[in-house]
Amino acid sequence: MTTKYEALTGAEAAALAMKQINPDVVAVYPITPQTPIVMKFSEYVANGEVDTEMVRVESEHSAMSATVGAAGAGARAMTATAANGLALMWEIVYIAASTRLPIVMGLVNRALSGPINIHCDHSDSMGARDSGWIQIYSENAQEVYDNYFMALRIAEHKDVLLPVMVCQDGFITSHSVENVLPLEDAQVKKFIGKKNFKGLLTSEKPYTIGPLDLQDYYMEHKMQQHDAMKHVIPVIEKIQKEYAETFDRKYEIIEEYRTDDADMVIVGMSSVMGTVKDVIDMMREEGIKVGAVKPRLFRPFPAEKIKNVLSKFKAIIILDRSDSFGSFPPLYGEILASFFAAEKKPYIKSFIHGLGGRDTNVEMIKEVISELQKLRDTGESNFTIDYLGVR
Amino acid sequence: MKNIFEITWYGRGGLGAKTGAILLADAAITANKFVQAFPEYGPERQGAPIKVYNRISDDPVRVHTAITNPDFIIVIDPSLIESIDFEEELKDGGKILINTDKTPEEIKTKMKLGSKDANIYTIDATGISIKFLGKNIPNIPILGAFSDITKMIEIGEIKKHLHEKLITKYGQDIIDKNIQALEAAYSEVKQ
Amino acid sequence: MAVILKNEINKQVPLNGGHRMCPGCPVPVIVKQVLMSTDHPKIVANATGCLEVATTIYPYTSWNVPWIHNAFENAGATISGVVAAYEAMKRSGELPEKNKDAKFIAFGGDGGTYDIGLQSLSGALERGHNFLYVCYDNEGYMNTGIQRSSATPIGANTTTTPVGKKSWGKTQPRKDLLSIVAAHHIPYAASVAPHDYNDSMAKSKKAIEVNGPSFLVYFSPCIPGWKIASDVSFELSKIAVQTCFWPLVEIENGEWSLTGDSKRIAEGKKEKLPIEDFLKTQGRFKHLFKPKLQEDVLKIIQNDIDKSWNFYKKMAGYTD
Amino acid sequence: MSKEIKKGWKEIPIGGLLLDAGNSREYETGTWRTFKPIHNAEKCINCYFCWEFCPDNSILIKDDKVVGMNYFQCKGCGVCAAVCPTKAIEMVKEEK
Repeated sequence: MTTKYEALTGAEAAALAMKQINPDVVAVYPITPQTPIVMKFSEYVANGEVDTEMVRVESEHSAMSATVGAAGAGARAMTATAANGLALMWEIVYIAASTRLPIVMGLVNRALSGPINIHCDHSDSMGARDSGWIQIYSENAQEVYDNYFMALRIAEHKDVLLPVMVCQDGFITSHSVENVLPLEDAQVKKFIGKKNFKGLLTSEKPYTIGPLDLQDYYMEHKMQQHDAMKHVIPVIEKIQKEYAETFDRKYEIIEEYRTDDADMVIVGMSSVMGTVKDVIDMMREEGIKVGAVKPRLFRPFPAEKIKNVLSKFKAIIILDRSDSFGSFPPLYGEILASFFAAEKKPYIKSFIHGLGGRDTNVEMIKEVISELQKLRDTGESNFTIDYLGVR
Repeated sequence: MKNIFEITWYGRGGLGAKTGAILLADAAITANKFVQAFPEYGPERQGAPIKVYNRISDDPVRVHTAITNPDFIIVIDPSLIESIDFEEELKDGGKILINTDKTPEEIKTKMKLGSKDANIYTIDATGISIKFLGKNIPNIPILGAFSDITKMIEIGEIKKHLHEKLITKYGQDIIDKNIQALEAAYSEVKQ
Repeated sequence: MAVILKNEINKQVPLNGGHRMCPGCPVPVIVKQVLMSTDHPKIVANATGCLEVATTIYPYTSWNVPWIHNAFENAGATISGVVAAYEAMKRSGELPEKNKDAKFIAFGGDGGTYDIGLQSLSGALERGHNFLYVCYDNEGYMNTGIQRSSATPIGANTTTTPVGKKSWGKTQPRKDLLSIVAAHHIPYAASVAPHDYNDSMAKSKKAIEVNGPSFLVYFSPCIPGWKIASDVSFELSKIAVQTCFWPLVEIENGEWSLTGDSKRIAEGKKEKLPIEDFLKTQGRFKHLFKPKLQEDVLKIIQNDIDKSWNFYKKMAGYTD
Repeated sequence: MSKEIKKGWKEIPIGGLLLDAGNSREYETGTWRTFKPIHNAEKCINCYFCWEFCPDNSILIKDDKVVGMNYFQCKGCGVCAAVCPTKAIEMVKEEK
């Protein structure tokens, strides 16, 4: 294994992972801040470093449509998008999942208009949370890179056969150069293996893909999707374990940070959790027993695990990078639901942060921790939702 | 986070600040450091003032926020000098490196420093660049000056990195010229 | 090239019976003409619409060829992905031998082609994928209940352009999709009428076998949408050509020509019938004749037909 | 209409995939008919126009001869009779 770090942005890490996967087909349309993935991958194609048939489509709708066509025909097919691009492909995002095509899509999280904004939040992927895709969230460029390979294995697993979104934070991760430790091409090839799903349009007998499915069978097909999602968590655990054993890189579905003796934690996803970890280290020096919990998987939601992890604490604050107007922010809402049947419930509070790329800085996280202490001690703000850093 | 060295570059869009920050990050990685390099993105086009950031540390860098109080400010385009609030921005005791043919004393009067205790350095990166490379690419001389001032990254590491980075794309001649520019800058920093 | 039906009857048809298309709908015949025009293995993508809905009601399929439906507006993009997959798998040596010679055909109605799917079609044509796109043009959104499309002819009564005290139906002429497609400078495009199976199958064969994207727009009467009897589609197809409502056009590498009866009319060997002969056959134009003859509207429609006919004649080199 | 036994979610392929090409041959659309085509072999010249234009693939051919209709699927549209040059197909009212 290489031990040499490279300076890569999250987008470059994604493109490098795609190059090493060497997919049969990539159909993609550029959108900020996903563009550097497309540009870098185009370079790989231009230089003959991949065997990929690249389809430079005329819209995201066609990107996902062509990806579905390619995957249906039996190709390892990938795409990437962000925000409004994901919104434009929305209809086909559902079709990809319900047709059970193991597509891997890079999603560079960006605020979904309007007003138009090109910076990070999770409103795009959270809107697609019920589309039937698996969603993995990455904290930094290294995680982005590693997640791609695991995502491919998860998507193509015979018990799963569902598409996967590998999410990274727009600009914050996608455009930030960080240390990334790449794997050798041969190692990647060996880990991802040969595709084990059938080419439905190259089969011995002609198949019909995507028929009209009415009242008499539609629910049976939905039940199959429902059931497939139940297999995902054990499959991910197995693949993460294999990844750790093969490459000495350990990933958990729910990552805990300094929780051993903590009585309160911050829960959140993606890049903000790096900042949270640093602030926790600072607070620890002041004797404040705070920790962090980072779900890497949002769909399927690891409800049982999250309940088990979080029920150890007296108070928890959930950081959501998107709102669900008129209801509970997504991560907060899922965690509330996970606790419904629990006997022991911590005090819980929600902060919505970082919308449209608003910098969630160290001072804000300190404020969250101070709120957390109050919550732990008094329970006063239990079940409240606030915006962090809004004027 | 205490051990992270933070840098803010001031430049103009399309004129090298971003490339400079990435080069610095690259070189720092060659020197076994952990890094970040990221621009502050807006819709601006070529020529607009921009900020680019670097973090350099011996430990993995986890924080993902903008840099508001850097240890080090690099001004790659001297025409921006009067618009930067050094007093507000710079960490106490921090350092400022300016691409100019003037001395720190000469340029200090134009800078908004207030009561800030700052160490100011200048380097004629543009002049050096034109002399050795034939065009205005001030990044390489800036890196040489940065190495000289901070001693964080040995000039030898930068040379090694430049060699690795440029050899396939540009060949030995270009590398030699870049290294000459780097070395010239290393010895021409004014304080 | 005449098609000898005796050679066709023992071949497997691409589309079985037992589908739920309306009685007398010509679309299954169109599919048959296109797919039986060549012996290559064929892969089909289908836009949402009557054909897709009625031939694949789970758990039944009428298709004897590999077939994929994705959505309404994306048959062009879907087939692009399929073609790309085949190209990649051909290179990687993964493609089964029997599929190496496969041809790719997308079917869509006028809704999925003229309107909501035009961008996807245009993208696929511009990218130059090797496939044939067939639009069965029944001149309206028939699958959703006979709403107007940009292919609906001027004067037609539809559920979104209903005839009323102040309305004589759709007031805009049909979009000239063939010219739009031709502007992509693809190697082959043509308009087809299914009654003339010799012409249809010859064009289909050329379109499928040409290297690069190709396009066919098929005249396709809709029994309920046009308010016609279930047995008249092919007779109507003939009249449509003879009135120059539906000129038979062929565009090969930028060279425009007329075929079949259209060619005969242009060359003065056959009479061009008045548009009333076409309009009178269909309930969707009934209001133009009853309760009173709307001569002014008929004049507008005839002018429109003449304009388009003159355009095609000019493009085919019959006039300057 | 034929009664089919509907399968459960564990028994059908995932993704809505249909594996049995052309199985609509088993689906009866003959019940749609109000008129029924009757083939008269004596008048028939075996031009196969009926075969070419039948939208329901319901013209039966044996040894290159039209021998009648597949009434299990024929919807009675009358196209075969309309395109027949020798009037060898007659549409009669369906009696059930």
